[in-house]
Amino acid sequence: MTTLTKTEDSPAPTGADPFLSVRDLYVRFSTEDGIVKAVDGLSFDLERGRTLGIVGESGSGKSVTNLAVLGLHNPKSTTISGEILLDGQELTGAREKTLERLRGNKMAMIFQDPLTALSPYYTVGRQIAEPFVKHTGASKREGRLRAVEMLGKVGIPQPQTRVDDYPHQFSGGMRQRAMIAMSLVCNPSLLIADEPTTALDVTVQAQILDLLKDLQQEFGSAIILITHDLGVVANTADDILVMYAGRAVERGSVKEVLQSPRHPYTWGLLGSMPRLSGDVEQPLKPIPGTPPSLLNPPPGCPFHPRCAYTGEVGGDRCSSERPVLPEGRGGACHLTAERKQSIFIEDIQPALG
Amino acid sequence: MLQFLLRRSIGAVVILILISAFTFFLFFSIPQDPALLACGKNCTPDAIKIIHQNLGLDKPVPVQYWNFMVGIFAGRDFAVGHCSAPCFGYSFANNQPVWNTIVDRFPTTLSLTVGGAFVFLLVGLGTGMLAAWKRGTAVDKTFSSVSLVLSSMQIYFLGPIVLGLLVYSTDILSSPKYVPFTENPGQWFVGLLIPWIVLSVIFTANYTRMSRSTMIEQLQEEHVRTAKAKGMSSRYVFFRYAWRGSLIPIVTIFGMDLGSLFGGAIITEQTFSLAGIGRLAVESVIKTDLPMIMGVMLFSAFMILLFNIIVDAAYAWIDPRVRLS
Amino acid sequence: MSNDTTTATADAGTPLRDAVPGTALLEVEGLTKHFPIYGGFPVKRRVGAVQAVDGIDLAVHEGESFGLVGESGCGKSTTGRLLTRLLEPTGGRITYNGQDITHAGRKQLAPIRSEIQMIFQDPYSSLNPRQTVGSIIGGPMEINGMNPPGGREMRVRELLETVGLNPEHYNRFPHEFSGGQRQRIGVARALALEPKLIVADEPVSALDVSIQAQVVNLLQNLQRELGIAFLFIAHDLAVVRHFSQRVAVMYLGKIVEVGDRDSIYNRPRHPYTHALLSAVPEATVTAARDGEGRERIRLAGDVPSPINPPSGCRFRTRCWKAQDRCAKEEPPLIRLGGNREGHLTACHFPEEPTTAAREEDVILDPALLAAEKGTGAGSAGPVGKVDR
Amino acid sequence: MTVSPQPASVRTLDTEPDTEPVLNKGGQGSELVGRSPGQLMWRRFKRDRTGMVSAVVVLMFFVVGLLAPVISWLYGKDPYTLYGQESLDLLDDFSFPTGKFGGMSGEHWFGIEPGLGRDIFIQLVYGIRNSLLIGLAVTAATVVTGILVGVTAGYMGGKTDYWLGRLIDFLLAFPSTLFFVAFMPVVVALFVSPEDETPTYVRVLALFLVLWFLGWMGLARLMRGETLSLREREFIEAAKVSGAPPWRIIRKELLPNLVTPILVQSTYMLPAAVTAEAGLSFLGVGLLEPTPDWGRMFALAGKVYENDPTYMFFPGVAMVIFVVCFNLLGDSLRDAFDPKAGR
Amino acid sequence: GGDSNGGSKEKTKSDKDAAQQQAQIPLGDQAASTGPAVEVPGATPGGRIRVYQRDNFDHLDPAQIYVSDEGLLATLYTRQLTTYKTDDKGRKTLVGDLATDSGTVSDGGKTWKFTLKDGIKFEDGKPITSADIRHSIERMYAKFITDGPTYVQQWLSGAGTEYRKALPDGPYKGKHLPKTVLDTPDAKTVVFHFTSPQPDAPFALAMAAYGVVEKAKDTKEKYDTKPVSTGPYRIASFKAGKSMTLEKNPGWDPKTDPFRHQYVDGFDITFNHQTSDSTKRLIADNGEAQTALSFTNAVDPLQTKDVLSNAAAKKRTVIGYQPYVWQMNFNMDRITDKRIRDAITYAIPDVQLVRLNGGSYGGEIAGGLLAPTVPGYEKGYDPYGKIKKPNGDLAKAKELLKAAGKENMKLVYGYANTEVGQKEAVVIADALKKAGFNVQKKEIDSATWYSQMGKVKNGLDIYRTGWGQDWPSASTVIPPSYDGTQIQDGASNYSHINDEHVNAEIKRIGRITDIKQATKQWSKLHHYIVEKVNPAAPLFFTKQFQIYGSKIGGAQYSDTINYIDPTRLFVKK
Ligand SMILES: Nc1ncnc2c1ncn2[C@@H]1O[C@H](COP(=O)(O)OP(=O)(O)OP(=O)(O)O)[C@@H](O)[C@H]1O
Ligand SMILES: Nc1ncnc2c1ncn2[C@@H]1O[C@H](COP(=O)(O)OP(=O)(O)OP(=O)(O)O)[C@@H](O)[C@H]1O
Ligand SMILES: [Mg+2]
Ligand SMILES: [Mg+2]
Repeated sequence: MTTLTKTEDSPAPTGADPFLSVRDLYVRFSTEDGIVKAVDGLSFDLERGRTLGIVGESGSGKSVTNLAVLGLHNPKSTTISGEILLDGQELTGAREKTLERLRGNKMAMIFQDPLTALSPYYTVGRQIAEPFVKHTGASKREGRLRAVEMLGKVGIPQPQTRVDDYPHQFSGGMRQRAMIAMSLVCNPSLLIADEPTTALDVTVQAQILDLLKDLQQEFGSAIILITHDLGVVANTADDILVMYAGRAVERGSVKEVLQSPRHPYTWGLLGSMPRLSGDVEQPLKPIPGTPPSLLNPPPGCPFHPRCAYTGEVGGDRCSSERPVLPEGRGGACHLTAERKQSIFIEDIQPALG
Repeated sequence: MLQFLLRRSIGAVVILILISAFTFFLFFSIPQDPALLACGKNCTPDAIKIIHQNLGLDKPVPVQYWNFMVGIFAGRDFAVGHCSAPCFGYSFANNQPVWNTIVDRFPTTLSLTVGGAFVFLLVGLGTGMLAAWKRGTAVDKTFSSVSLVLSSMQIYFLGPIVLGLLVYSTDILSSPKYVPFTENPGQWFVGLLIPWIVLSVIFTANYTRMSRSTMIEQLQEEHVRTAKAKGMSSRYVFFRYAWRGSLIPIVTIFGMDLGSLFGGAIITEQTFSLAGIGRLAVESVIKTDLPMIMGVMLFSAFMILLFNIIVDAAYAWIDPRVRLS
Repeated sequence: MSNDTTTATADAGTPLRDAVPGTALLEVEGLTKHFPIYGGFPVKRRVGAVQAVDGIDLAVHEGESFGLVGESGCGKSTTGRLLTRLLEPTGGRITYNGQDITHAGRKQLAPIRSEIQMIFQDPYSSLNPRQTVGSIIGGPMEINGMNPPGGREMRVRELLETVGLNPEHYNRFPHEFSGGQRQRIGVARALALEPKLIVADEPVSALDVSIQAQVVNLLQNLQRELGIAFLFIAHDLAVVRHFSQRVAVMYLGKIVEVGDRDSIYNRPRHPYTHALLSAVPEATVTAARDGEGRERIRLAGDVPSPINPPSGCRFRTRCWKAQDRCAKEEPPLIRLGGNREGHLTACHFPEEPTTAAREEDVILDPALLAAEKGTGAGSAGPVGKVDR
Repeated sequence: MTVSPQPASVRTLDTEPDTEPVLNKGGQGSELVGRSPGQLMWRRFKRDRTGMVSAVVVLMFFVVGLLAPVISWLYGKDPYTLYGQESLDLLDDFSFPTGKFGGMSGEHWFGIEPGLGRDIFIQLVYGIRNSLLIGLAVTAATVVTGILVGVTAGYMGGKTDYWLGRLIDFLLAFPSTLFFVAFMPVVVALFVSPEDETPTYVRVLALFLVLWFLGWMGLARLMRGETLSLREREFIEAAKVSGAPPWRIIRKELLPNLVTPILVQSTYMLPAAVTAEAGLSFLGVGLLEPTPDWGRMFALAGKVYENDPTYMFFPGVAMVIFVVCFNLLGDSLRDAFDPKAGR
Repeated sequence: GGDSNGGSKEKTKSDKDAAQQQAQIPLGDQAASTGPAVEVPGATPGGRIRVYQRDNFDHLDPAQIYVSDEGLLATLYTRQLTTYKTDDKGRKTLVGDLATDSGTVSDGGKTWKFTLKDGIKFEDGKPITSADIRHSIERMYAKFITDGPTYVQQWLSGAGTEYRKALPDGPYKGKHLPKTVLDTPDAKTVVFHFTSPQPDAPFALAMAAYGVVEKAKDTKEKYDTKPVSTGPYRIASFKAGKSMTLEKNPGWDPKTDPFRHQYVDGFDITFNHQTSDSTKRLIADNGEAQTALSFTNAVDPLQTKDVLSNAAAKKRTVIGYQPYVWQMNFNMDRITDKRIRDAITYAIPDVQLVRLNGGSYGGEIAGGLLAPTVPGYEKGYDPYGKIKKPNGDLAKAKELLKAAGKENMKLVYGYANTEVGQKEAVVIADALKKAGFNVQKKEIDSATWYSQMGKVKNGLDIYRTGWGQDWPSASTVIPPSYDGTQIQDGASNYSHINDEHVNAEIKRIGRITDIKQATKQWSKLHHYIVEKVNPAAPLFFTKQFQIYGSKIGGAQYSDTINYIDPTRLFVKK
């Protein structure tokens, strides 16, 4: 049942291949100032019906990864290497036509800001129907009916009339619902939600997350949920991938990662989150320093300039040797597993309350 | 929508009235006596006096202005006869009713502009979009640089050269002239071909540059990316999503250009000896023919305002956000 | 200009938790702000108003941190900007230190300008990209003619150090800093005038959690060490809880509940407060997954338009307890029976003062309702309520 | 906790950086001086070859304009002497240059002018000088007015904004070319009593006034928009909260942020002003003989190109180069200021 | 010499033309006045002609016509009592047009009687009667007639504007001139009773302004845009400033007309063709330009060279003198010292002006103030050495200025703000500066140039004018230009010369009824004016150099119309 089919000692895939498999993904942008290594050797797998939460601070390469899956980067300024297998089909070098057939059909995306992500010039209904008409060859009328159906499904009241509205006539929550309807219109097997609730209020965020969960149950899609809010992941995802500076630093199931995190960055994240139930007397435990520049990431472990435990690793391993993230459950850190456990239990957990 | 149009029209009328007042009073601040124009060889003080009476110039300027305005809305009686609304009076220079002269000249300007605009809009948008589509390639660079050089040309420079090359020395095309479309569509077309070409060469470049840069801007919009993420083909995304967004700035400029061209393509008409509104304007200025200047000025301003309103209405058509707010 | 330091009244260094100090630094009564809307034909005229803030009362005491939470568009920022007099109030009274500043002009405000400062939400737009850090922080001193001993530059460097930046950054430009660092510059600017009250409008919402924690800690230290009072505006309830001793919950231009931290978070009475608290996603597996301990309330739709707010109780359109009375009568903000002193609620039918496991989930969202029904998660019940 | 101001750029994908780039570089010792956005722009601009070349060419035009008297002195000719009339064999009976290539010679580098027989080279130099000076003055005045009106409208808002907006609408409705043609004589007449000679400076002033009067609205609109959006930026509120008077806010907070669009806009406006001036001269309401004028040369060129194609060449090519380079410069500036606004 | 570059052949030809132009014109008898006109060799009927015109015809009402291009058009659609006719040898005769002959004089030259021909009709077929002639004269007294000559009116009813008082409302309110002034004893007879002897009356009545207007169709002000035709063509459509088409007038009977033809079916006139444009089109001779010409546009001075270097084009040109002398008027109220006037006269480089106007094809340096077309003109008359020293005599000018003690004196020079005007001003100012004047140039609107020059207080020192004869007699040049009793606003004594001797002579010669004798006397007076008074520096005589399309036949310069004669034109098949 677990997504992360590969265990530390058996790297070869077992049983059914994962639905989405990303291997050694590198994404680099050439810019005026130099080359941005936005994604730096990322690998993960995802099975049907599961939700993978990708967390990490701003600029850690979450969106870039997922745009790479959809093949939406500008090929002129982007270099992508590695492997992206969707249901066994290689996507990295795929022709544009192939990708067009997959996008919106087998894989779909929900963007962060539903106002700018929806075209202001066309009705919501038309925008929803478009991929349906294109991918299923349905007529315009059928497309419209489908749009009404989808709007109803995502809980827009009176979908028959609202289908002819323009996005700006919708409220923020409704727009995000429309986005969701649009992405689900072809029953995609893979749904990537890039911070679907960041722009929304807490009450609306809760609605949307519930909706996503319910729809996943209905459609059985695999979902990648990108967010920087651990709380959102905790509520929604099955597995977690923590990213830092374009790399995955930890992965595991939600329970594993939240209950016994294995990377100092994850500890930092947990420690800096204020909680409704935490002790208010206890100050928050922020991660010191600032995120690194991706133009010139720190050598070795990218987290080492901000890490409090580099001293516990012998020599300058942290700043020279890149720690590997083991397949399956684990964290990319030079600390030994025991040491990590003891630090977490002694230093970190108490502060979390 | 109706309300919007009404409100804008009222605003336009107010502006027109202000412009007319401005023009009228500014004109009268020149020490030049308009009567001299109608006076000819025996310009004795008596003759001037008679002309002043004939033209109504003996009345105080505000009264003259009032009469003028009344004439526009209600018509006016002149020695020559009744002039029904809209009456802009009679030319000082040749006693023709101003309004008729304008109505008579307008088809030339209209044909010149419509034809030219058709060419430069089509070619400009075409090349601009192609350049945006092929961004960074040789095609893009060629279009961009050629359009830059062309746009730095001036009609009065390019016009004679084109005429010399295509008409006088090689006889490929015929000399510019205006034949009404209703009279002979073929000759209408042939006669205006050169002005169209020259006019559009200069304008096209502008549109190429504009549509290219707005297209590129639009292609970076997030909703365009969404459309791609839906699996829509690049072509579809380009022509439906990006293009729609790039329309607004283009329509704005196009409206402004059309408005001012309809109000008289002065330099083009001058260069090609076409008797349109622009020539009329220059002639009447040279002759200090006040009623004609007033008429042309108001007509041109009207055209500009009309196209302003049309552009605003077009915004509503293009962008539902405008339509519904 | 009074140079009294606030530490005189509040013990320096001691946390002012749950404090209800006697002296109110800033008092607000019936504060109202309506933004007019123009339209009509043929002449444009006033056709209505956005009732962004509609009669709120609050008091901020010396040295305390007063939190203001609520959903987007409920008027939090407007309140903040009214208090700093960036906006002209439509009605009500603002008293600062006993002085009525409701309609004071720029000149009249000059002496107290330095005492009320502001920190802004967006670290990118709150710093002028064309000024150096030195002139950004030194500017307010220059405007107010402050000449600290050792010179302004000295003071700026000190302030940079205070907020945890390198004093050598004096000559740098904002674009050379990260979001968190910029926010610190904003804090230093607010501190430059040695204010007694800082209105912080979502100072950490735009920051990453890790950076957010740094800034929250910084502010907290400042509050404790310098005894500065804060009006802390945020939509993140967890952050507010962490930072503020007293909290007010706003809904559609009105304060619906106000009280000390403990009362609001542990014993909320207003249904809206309940709903808000229940919607906060918690990063604990147990809480999230097993559905234990926390109630689950899902409101339908968004906050109604402030142009045409619902009659009576403004929350009634989304409230599962709403009755006829709610539409007719506006509930006053009062202390309900069983509430602590200072805990005021505006509700005709308040909830039980507990956030522990409820008997039922409240689900008002039709889509969720449909989904729940479809997947068999709940059986049919009266609309708005689903029996568990 | 410092960020390196300018991350060293990485050339190849494989090179692992061997320096520690991010932290505490120069943390101690020498004072850290940041790069202002202006400096960054300049660095970006310097890398743009087209932009640099255009800038040099544009600069050369200015130098030529400024140094016209010096050039005239070095060249030994002045723009007013009628060389073709002084020695009658330079022009034929129809006033065309007798020599080949429009009379080009070591004596008259670009040949001599058909008609009056002046020296084309020095005419062009002075023509450029006059056109540029007028263009520059018009641009400066337009920009100042545009800023003044735009910023006032944007910053004050409310009634002021409304009425300034209506003023702009009103002026925009004026048919501009027609207005120029119609009112150049009026403006001249306003300044000169009919008994006196119209000094050239009055014509220049009139040209200036007319071009300025209908030239500033576009920039004002732009400035208004920019100001409106800047006004929403929180640093303006921050200044207000610290009690800054409006004038200070405009001067210290708004204007420095408007420099970019102003600069870019001015580079587009200057050639427009120069060509507008030339157009007016073509229509006969610009500068009069014998004041050297680029536009009039242009217009004459169009008339005599069959008999004297050389004459068209120099003013025409100079004008095309000038306008092209200015536009390219504007594009480059815009790119340097705003790297995202793609070319 | 200045014209050394010009083709000598053309020059001699135009000299001959001038000689013809200045010859005394005999008055034709009834035989000479009967139609039809002599056929033009090779002429065939049919076809239409395209006409490129620069300026609109602002007046079509004959009574308002005083300028030459409108005058030219008028020959096509209106007829007067008399007109000029040219025989095959180029000899001109004044003949009856509507009248059977050139008029019968009696009462010592005071009374002129004209009898109308039979068969003359208006456009609408109504016969032209003496009542129409009477009406045509009387309507010129009405206030709306502000342009046009006033000779006949003044001869009948008083000088200046005095005449208007005789009939303030014209004939429109039922009043008429008394029989003692203008008599129409029957439908065919018109008798003019002038207040003094007027030997030139038949010439004056040949002016287009005295064309006949049908009483029943007189629309007063509106007539100016829609006149009724009596000539071979009528106006089919007229769009002011844009186009005009002429078509055959069915009411015109060739048998009654001694000089007009009706070969082409019509003319299509378009306006707005600058001379550069019309010249280019006609040189190129493509398409419709083959059957085109311009009535009045000369060859553009900048393209004279093109025409001459193109053999085919050169064949299609005509050239002739126009009746003007361009002169630089001195404002004698302001420049009272003759030495200064002489200095200016010497300083002006005439040849440069000629060059700017198309070289020897645009003009010829003038030595005196009478044009070659005026009887009394003397070839080679050159008191100031302008022909000998065409580039001016700066030394002499400086010397004279020094003698007058006015070195560096301020000189306000008014010039017409046209393209050529600006260039001429540059040349003149340059020369005058070199001669030691402080020249203040003042550009003046060219459309109202003469009206502004006509003001007594025009504020200028020197300004260029050209006065053309109204008919070939010095009496239409010297009195209007140099009569000191006529100094008032609007009068044509632009120099404000007020010399007693001149005034007296003008009065004396004006009374001489023998035209030949008068011519001699005018010539003498001309010498006196130029040499003793010098009110204006002679600049140059203008020539009209025109080009026409290759399929146009019958193009011939007319020295009465001063352009190509439009009535002779036909389209070659
Ligand atoms: N087209 C691009 N060209 C150059 N750099 C880019 C481009 N797109 C992204 N980047 C850079 O890549 C890095 C990763 O960006 P990404 O958008 O994936 O971050 P993220 O984790 O999604 O952050 P956020 O939480 O803010 O959305 C950033 O440093 C960003 O600046
Ligand atoms: N200048 C203004 N003119 C008109 N309406 C305004 C103005 N400023 C704010 N409003 C309206 O007032 C209401 C309250 O706005 P406010 O910014 O105070 O909300 P908020 O609680 O701060 O929201 P957020 O969490 O999104 O910042 C909103 O509906 C907003 O649209
Ligand atoms: Mg992202
Ligand atoms: Mg806010």
